[in-house]
Amino acid sequence: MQYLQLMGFGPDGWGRDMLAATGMTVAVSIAGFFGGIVLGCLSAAAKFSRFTFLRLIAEFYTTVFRGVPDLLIIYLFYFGSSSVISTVAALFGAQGFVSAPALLIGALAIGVVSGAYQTQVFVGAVNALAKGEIEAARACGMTPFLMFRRIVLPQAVRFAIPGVGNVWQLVLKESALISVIGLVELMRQSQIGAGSTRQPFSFYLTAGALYLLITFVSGFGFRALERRAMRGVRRAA
Amino acid sequence: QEQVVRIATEGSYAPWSFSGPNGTIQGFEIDLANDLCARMQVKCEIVPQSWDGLIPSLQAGKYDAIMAAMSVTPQRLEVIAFSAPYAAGINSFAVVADGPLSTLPGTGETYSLGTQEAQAKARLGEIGPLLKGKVVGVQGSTTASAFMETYLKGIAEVREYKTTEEHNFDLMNGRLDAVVANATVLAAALEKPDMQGAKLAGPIFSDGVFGVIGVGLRKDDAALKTKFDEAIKAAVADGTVKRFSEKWFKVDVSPRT
Amino acid sequence: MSERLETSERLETTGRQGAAAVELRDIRKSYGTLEVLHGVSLDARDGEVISILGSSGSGKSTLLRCINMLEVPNAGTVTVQGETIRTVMRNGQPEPADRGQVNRLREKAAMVFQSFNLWSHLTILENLVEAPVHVQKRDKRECLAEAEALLERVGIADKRHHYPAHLSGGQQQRAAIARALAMRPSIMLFDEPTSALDPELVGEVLKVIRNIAAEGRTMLIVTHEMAFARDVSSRVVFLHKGLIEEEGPPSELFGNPRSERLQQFLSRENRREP
Amino acid sequence: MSERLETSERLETTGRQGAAAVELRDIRKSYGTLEVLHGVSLDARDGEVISILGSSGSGKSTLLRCINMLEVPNAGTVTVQGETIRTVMRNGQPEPADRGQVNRLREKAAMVFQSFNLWSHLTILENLVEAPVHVQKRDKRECLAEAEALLERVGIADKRHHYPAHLSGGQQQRAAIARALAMRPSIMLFDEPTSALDPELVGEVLKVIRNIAAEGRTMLIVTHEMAFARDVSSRVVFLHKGLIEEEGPPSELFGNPRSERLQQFLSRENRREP
Amino acid sequence: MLDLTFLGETFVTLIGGIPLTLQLTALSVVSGGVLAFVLALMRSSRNPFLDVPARFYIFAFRGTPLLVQIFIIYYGLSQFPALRQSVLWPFLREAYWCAAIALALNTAAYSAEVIRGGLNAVPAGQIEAARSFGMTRALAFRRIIMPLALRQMLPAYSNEIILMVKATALASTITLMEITGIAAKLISQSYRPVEVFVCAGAIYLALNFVIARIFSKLQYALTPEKREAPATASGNRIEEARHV
Ligand SMILES: Nc1ncnc2c1ncn2[C@@H]1O[C@H](COP(=O)(O)OP(=O)(O)OP(=O)(O)O)[C@@H](O)[C@H]1O
Ligand SMILES: Nc1ncnc2c1ncn2[C@@H]1O[C@H](COP(=O)(O)OP(=O)(O)OP(=O)(O)O)[C@@H](O)[C@H]1O
Ligand SMILES: [Mg+2]
Ligand SMILES: [Mg+2]
Repeated sequence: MQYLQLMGFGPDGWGRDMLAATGMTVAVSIAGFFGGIVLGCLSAAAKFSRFTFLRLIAEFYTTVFRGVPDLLIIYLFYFGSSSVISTVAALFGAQGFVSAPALLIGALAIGVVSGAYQTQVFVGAVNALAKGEIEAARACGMTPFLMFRRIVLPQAVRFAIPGVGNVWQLVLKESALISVIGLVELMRQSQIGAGSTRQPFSFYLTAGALYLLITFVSGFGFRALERRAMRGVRRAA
Repeated sequence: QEQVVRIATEGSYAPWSFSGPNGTIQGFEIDLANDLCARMQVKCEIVPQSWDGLIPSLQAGKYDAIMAAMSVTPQRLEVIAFSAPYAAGINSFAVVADGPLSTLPGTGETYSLGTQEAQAKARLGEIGPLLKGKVVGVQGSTTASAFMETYLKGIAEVREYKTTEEHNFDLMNGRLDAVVANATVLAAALEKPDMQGAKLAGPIFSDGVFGVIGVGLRKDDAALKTKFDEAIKAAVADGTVKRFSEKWFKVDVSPRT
Repeated sequence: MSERLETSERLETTGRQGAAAVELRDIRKSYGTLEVLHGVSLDARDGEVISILGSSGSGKSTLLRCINMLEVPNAGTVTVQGETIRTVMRNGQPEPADRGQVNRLREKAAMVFQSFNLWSHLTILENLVEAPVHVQKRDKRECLAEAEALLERVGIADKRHHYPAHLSGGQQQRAAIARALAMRPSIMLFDEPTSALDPELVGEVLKVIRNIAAEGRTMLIVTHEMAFARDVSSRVVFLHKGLIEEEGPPSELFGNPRSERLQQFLSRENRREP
Repeated sequence: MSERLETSERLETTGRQGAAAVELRDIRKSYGTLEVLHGVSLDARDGEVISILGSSGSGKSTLLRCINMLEVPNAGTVTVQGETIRTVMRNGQPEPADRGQVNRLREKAAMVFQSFNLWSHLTILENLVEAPVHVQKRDKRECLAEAEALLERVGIADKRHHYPAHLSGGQQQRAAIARALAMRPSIMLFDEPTSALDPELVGEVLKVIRNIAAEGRTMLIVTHEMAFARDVSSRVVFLHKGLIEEEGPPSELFGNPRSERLQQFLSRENRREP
Repeated sequence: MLDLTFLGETFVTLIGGIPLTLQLTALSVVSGGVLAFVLALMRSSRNPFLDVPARFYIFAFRGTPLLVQIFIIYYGLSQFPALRQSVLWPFLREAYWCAAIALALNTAAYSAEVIRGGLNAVPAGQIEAARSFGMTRALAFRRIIMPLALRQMLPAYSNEIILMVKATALASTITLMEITGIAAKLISQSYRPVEVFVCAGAIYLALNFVIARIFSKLQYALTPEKREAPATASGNRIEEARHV
C-alpha cells in the first residue's frame, strides 16, 4: 500500500515525475538511436569504401567512440560545445552561458556513440550478404547509393536486427548518462526519489519496470521488422 | 532590473536538499538559499543537478552558485571559489546495535578537529584498536573518506560507496561493521524502519578534515562572492542558520567562528 | 525445320549491320597470380548472337563478366557501342576510372547469371521491376505490366508473388532471364541460360532469344548446349584455356572444326547423339 | 558404341537383383496449400540407375529431397533398405519421429544438390573429407587420400585448396559430385548433376556414374539431358505435375512414349537434333 | 598549462586498476558467453518450453539497466536473512563475485541476440547439405552452422566485449576499485576531473583498441574465402564486399 502511494499520482506520489522522466528517456533514446542509425550506415559504407582514407576515418570513429567511456564523450559534447558557443555568442555581445538545448546535445552525443556500435552491426550483416545478389545489382547499373538502399539495406536488416536491438537497449541505458548535463531522465529521477525519500528499492525497481515496459513496447516493433525482413528466407529443415 | 542568481543544488540529499513529487524541492539549503537571496536582494532560481555535473556546469556558466552540502577542501579550492561557510560538517559513526562495535567510547561527546585535535586524537586512540580488522563504509569523494584516511589509516578496511543509502544497506546486512557519514544525514536515515537496530556511536567530530560547507562559486565571480559572504555572515550572526539547522537536523550545525 | 530457316535468314540481315556493339581487345584477367584470360579479342556487331563454348574453367564466365566490368580486366580494352571503358590501376588492382560510365554501360547490357542471383528479399515480380523502375526511372505501372507479360512468356506468371527461395531451379532461371529482359537492354549477356531447363523449355527460351535478336539486340551467350548454339547463333566462339581457339559461323565450326581441341570437344557431343 | 553395350549388359545384371533399396509409397508433399507431389510411388532395386525426367516445376527436386527427408512428406512412406522412416505430425507439420534413424539413412544416401551447396568456409578438399571424417568417423589420412583421388577423377585436383567461391560453376558442380562420392554411399541422389558441365565433362561424369553403378550402388538422377538418361539408366521415370506419368526402361520410353504429355516433352528434344 | 607530472602520477595509479577491470571482463565474457550460447540455442528451438524462458530472460536482462541489476544482486539479495545464512553468502558477500555475476548475466542476454543474428545468416542450402550427409544436429552445428555464424557475428560481438570492458566501471558503485573506482577516488582527492578522466579514457581506449584489433585480425583470418584464392596468394587483397 505504501508503495502504491509513493508511486501514485496523488499529491505526495511520484507517479507523474516518473512518467515524465520516462518520456524524457524515450525522447532522448529515440533521437539518439535514429541519429546513430544514420551515422552507422554512413560509417559502415565507409568501411567498405575503396578509398583508404574513408576506411581509416571509419575505423578511427568506431575505435574511439566505442573505446572511450561514454560519460567523457557527453562531457565533451556538452561543455565543449557550450564553451565554443558561449565564446561565439560573446563576440556578438551575448552574456554568460549560452548553449544548444541540453536535449539536443544529449541526443547528439548518444547518436554519435551508438553510431559507432551500429557500424559494427551493419558491417557484420553486410558481410553475410550473398555476393551474387550484390553483383546482380551492380550488373544492372545501380549506383552504390541506390544499391545500398534497395538491395543491401533490406537484406542486411535481416541479419542486423538482433544486433540493432542490442544497440537500442544500449541507447536506452546510455540515456541515463545525460543527467550530468541537467536533464532529468528515468535514472536521475529515481536517484532523486531514492535520496529524497530514502527508499532506493522502490525507486530503482520502478525504474527497472519502466525500462522493461519500454523494451516490451519496442519489442513489438523489432519483431514486426524482423518478420518483414525475413520474408523470402528459406529455413533449413 | 533584478539580478537572477542560478543556484544548483543536489536535490536528493535529505535533509540538506531533497525533492518531493512534482519537482518541489525543500530542505535546509533551500530555506537558507531563499533567505540569503532575500538578504542579497536578488532573484534566485534553485535548480537540482546531479552531483557529477555540478562543478563542470558551474564552470561552464550554466549556474552561478552551488549549494549542495559541498565541503570546502583544498582540492576544490583549486578549481572553484567558496563563500564564507554556512555550516560545519559534523560526522559520526553508525553501527549495528547488537554488533561488536556497539560500545564505541565517547558516545555523546563532540570534538572539533580544528581546536580540540589533541583530545580528539586521544579518543580516536581508544577507538582505533576496536576497529582493527573491521570494515568501515564511507561515501566516496567525501570528507568522511578523508577522515578515515587521516586518522585511521591502515587500521580498518575502508570501502567507498556512491551514496550513503548504499553503505547503510551494507551496514544492515552485515557486510560492514560501521559507517562514517555526516551526522545529520545519519540521524535522518536512522529514523527509517529499515535502519532499525542501528545507532550512532562514538563521538561527533567537526571542523578539521570535515571542514566547513560553503557556497561554491566561480573564481572570477568576486562580486557574487562578496554578496554571499555578507549575507551568510549576517545569517549566522542573527541565528537564522541555527534556526534552520535545528528545524531540519535537530542539531545546530552553524559554523563556529 | 522452319526455325533453322529463320535463323539463316536473320544471319544475312545481321551480316549487313556494321556497327560493333561490343569490342574486346586483348582482354587479360588474373585472379591473384592465376591468369585466367590470356588476351581475348572479340567483336560483336549490332544484332549478332554469339555463342561462347568452352570446357569448364576455360574462362567463359570471366569473359562475360569482364564485358560489364563485374571483373575489371588487368589489360586490354572493352568498348561498348563505341564507348571505351576507361580503367586505372589503383594499389596494383585495375579499377574503372569512371563509375558513372560503367553504370551507363550496365544499364544497356543486362546479364543473366550462371547462379541466377535473384534478389531474395523481393518477390519475382518485384525482382523484375526493380531495375527498370529505380535505375531506368521508368513508370512503375508500365513496368509492372511489362513484367507480367514477360513472366507469362517464360511460363511462371503463377509464381509472380513468390519469393525466389520458393521456386524450383528452372523457375528461378526463367525468372532471371525475364529480369534481364525487363531492362530492355540492347546487349544481353547470358551465362548458361538454359542449364536448369528441360528440353521443352530450352526450346521456349530459344524462341524468346531469337525474337530478341530479331529486334536487333546483341547477345553473347555462354552455353554447353551444342544444339542451342547451332540453332540460335550467328557466330560461335570456342574458348580454350583463356584464349579463343577458334571462331566462325556455326555451320563451319560444327561442320568442319579445324583445331584439334575443338574436334575433341565436339566428338564427345557427337558420340552421345544417336 | 561400346558404352551402349555396357549399359544393356548392366541392365541384365541389375535385373537379377531383387532387394528394394528405396521404396516410395504414395508420397504427398505440400508447401503451404500448394500440393507439389500428389502421391508418388517408386521402387528402386539395389544397383538400379533411375533417371527422373519432367518439366521444370514438376516436383523432381522435391521428390528427391523427400527420399532423404530434407522435405518430410505429408503422407506416404519412405523405405530405405528395408527400414521405413517413421514420421509424426507435430503442430500440423510432418516431422521424422526418430532423428537418429534419419541420420543413419542419410549416411547411406548421399545427395548432389541442384545448387551444389558446398560449404563456403571449407576448401574443396575439406568439403570432401568433412562428412567421412566426422560423420562416418573414418580415418582422416585415408579420407584425404581418397578425396584427392576423387578430385583427380573429376578433374579439379588443382583446385583442392581453393574455397568454393573461387571456382567456376562447372568446377563447383564437380566438387559437389566428388563430395557425395566421398561418402561411399550405397544410394546416390543426383539433382541435375551435369547442368553446369560441358558435353565433354558430361561424358566423364557419365563414366563415373556408370562405374559406381557397376559397384552395385543405387542411383536416382534428376536430369534434363535425354542422352544422359538414355545412356546411363536402367529405368526412366517421367514426372508430370507431381505424378508419375510414365515409367519404364529407356528404350521403351524414348522409343515408344505412350502418354501424350511425354510425347510432347520428347518431341522438342527430338526436333532440335539435326 | 598541462601538468605532466600529475598526469603521469594519475596514469600510474590508474594502471593499478587494469587487472581488476580485465579480470571482471574476462570472467563475465567467458561465463556469460557460455550462457549466451545456451540461450541462443533455446531461442532458436521450436520447443516453446525452451524458447519462451530464453525470450523472457533476454527481455528481462536487456530491458533493465545493468546498474539496477548490480544493485539488486548486491544490495537486494542480501536483504533476505535466509540468504545471509545460506552457503552462498560467503560468495554473495563479496562485491567481486556480485559484480562478476551481474556482468555475466547481463552480457549473456546481449550476446545471445548477437549469436542468434549470426545463426540467422547461415545459408539454408549449406545447412541442408550438412543434414543430407547424416550429420546429427550437434555435429552440423559444431562443424558447419557455428563456424559460418561466427564469421558473421564477430563485428557485433566485438561491441559486446568492448561494452563489457566499459561496464565493469559500474563495479565501482559496489566498492570495487577498478579503473573507474580509482579514477573517482583520484578526482575526490585532487579535484581535477578533466585530467583524471582523460587518463582513464585513454586507458579504456587503449584496452578497447587492442580488443578491436584482435577482432578484426580474427575476422580476417577466418574468412579466407573472401580473399583471393590461396594458391595464388599475393600481397594484394581483394575484398569482394568492399565494392558494395
Ligand atoms: N519451399 C517452397 N515453398 C513453396 N513452393 C515450393 C518450394 N519449393 C518448391 N516449390 C514449388 O514446388 C514445385 C516443384 O518444385 P521442384 O523444385 O520440386 O521442381 P523441379 O521439378 O525440381 O523443377 P526444376 O527442374 O525447375 O528444378 C514448384 O512449382 C515450386 O515452385
Ligand atoms: N574469384 C576467383 N578467384 C580465383 N580463381 C577464380 C575465381 N573465379 C574463377 N576463378 C578461376 O578462373 C577459371 C575460369 O573461371 P570461369 O568461371 O570463367 O570458368 P567458366 O569457363 O565459366 O567455367 P564453367 O563452365 O565451369 O562455368 C577457373 O579455373 C576458376 O577456378
Ligand atoms: Mg561459368
Ligand atoms: Mg529441381
